Amino acid sequence: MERFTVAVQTAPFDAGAELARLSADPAVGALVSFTGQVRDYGDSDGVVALELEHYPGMTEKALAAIVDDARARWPLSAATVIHRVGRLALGDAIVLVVVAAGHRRDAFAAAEYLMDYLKTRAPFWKKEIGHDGSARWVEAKASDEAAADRWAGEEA
Amino acid sequence: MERFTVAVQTAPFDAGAELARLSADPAVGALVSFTGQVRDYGDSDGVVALELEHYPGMTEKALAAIVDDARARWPLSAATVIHRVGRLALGDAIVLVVVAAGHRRDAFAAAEYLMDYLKTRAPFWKKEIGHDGSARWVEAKASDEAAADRWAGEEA
Amino acid sequence: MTLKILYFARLKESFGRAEEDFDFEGGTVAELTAALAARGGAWAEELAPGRVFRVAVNQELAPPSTPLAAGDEVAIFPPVTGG
Amino acid sequence: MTLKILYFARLKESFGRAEEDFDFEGGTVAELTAALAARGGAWAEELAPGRVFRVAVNQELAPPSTPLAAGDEVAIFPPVTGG
Repeated sequence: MERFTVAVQTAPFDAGAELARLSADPAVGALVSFTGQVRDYGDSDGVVALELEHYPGMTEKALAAIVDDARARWPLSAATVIHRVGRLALGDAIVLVVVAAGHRRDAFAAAEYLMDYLKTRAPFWKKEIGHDGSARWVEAKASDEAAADRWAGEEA
Repeated sequence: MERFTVAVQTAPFDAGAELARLSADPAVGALVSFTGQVRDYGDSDGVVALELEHYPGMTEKALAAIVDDARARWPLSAATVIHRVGRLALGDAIVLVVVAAGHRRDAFAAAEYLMDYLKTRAPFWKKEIGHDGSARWVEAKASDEAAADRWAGEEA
Repeated sequence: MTLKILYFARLKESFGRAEEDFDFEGGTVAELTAALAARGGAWAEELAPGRVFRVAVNQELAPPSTPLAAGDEVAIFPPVTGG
Repeated sequence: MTLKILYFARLKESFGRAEEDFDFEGGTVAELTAALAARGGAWAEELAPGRVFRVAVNQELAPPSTPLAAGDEVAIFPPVTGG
């Protein structure tokens, strides 16, 4: 099994299958997953879908680099990051992060770290599609920068 | 759908099915799951299984109280806690926590909080079964008490 | 007054019983565990001052100062190790 | 020297192009974005000092001081919003 993987895809993913895959290692005591999905309200009203744009080539490299950073900070058994692109409807899953580790504190910390850095370093952009066909680029949130920055001065 | 549930059971659980169940709410933007499973080494060598004892009646109340505490601290859409009891072999899943929320920081914090309090407040006890049939009660870890205590002085 | 006392995990094995009815003159959790420790042997050892154990009264964790009433269900057990 | 420049998301729409080859006298990322801003219009507006945008050189995020070499792939885009 490939223990550390990243993927950018239009297809849906199966969180349960990824959890099962990463759990199949006798050293794993803890698995943490994060799933992000399209909420029924974005930064504006009447949003019916998102369009996810990305930078092919750089995206995969950026995700792999973020996973490498996490591995350098915590003892991890396995991790996977899957990010979807293209058009996603309300309720559709956008991103999946699964981390497997010996201990729960490491798994939680690494999963949250992966999401914080993904949100500030990986070249994805969301556009909200309104019910009237209007389109609006989502603005980056200062809270996401702050979330990533809090790891900078901290020892794992 | 019952949005906040706890269960104590001998049967295995399906983490993917629980994630799918809790994701079916248009207000949910973030789902975090934690799965704990029996590692191939415990606090001593040659462990082939765990026996999980619990306090029927109190266990369910304690889990429900921990979930209520989490709901009071973070805006959550749904949460489930499933803890298995009885004999569990290496690699078997022991516990599942899934939290659904609007935002990822709330989902991560609540899931970690649920695990920290479950580990110190819910009446479960693990016994390690050795390959020679020997049995040894697992000792509580000071690090688990410390993990729970860190929430005490903190505003959510 | 009579209390129902339950024991779990290592304490259940040390005391050789899962539960018992116990006649208690009344008082707090701390006074109950002192009365049990006065039985000597495993009771004195497991419930000695400084030993770490937990007590639940009517299925809720209870500090040593908790007053007890007739008919209470009192459980005594080691620190929990689930999860 | 010639650079390949890519634009994404709002900047791609503002500039009306996804990519271009750009003749650049050489220098840093900051000097490149200043040269592009000098085109005026949307370029001046989006790349003005104080506007927040990100630059990647050869598919890695690069600060303004990063020196550029012939053939580099330079991408300019808004702060990312995935996840």
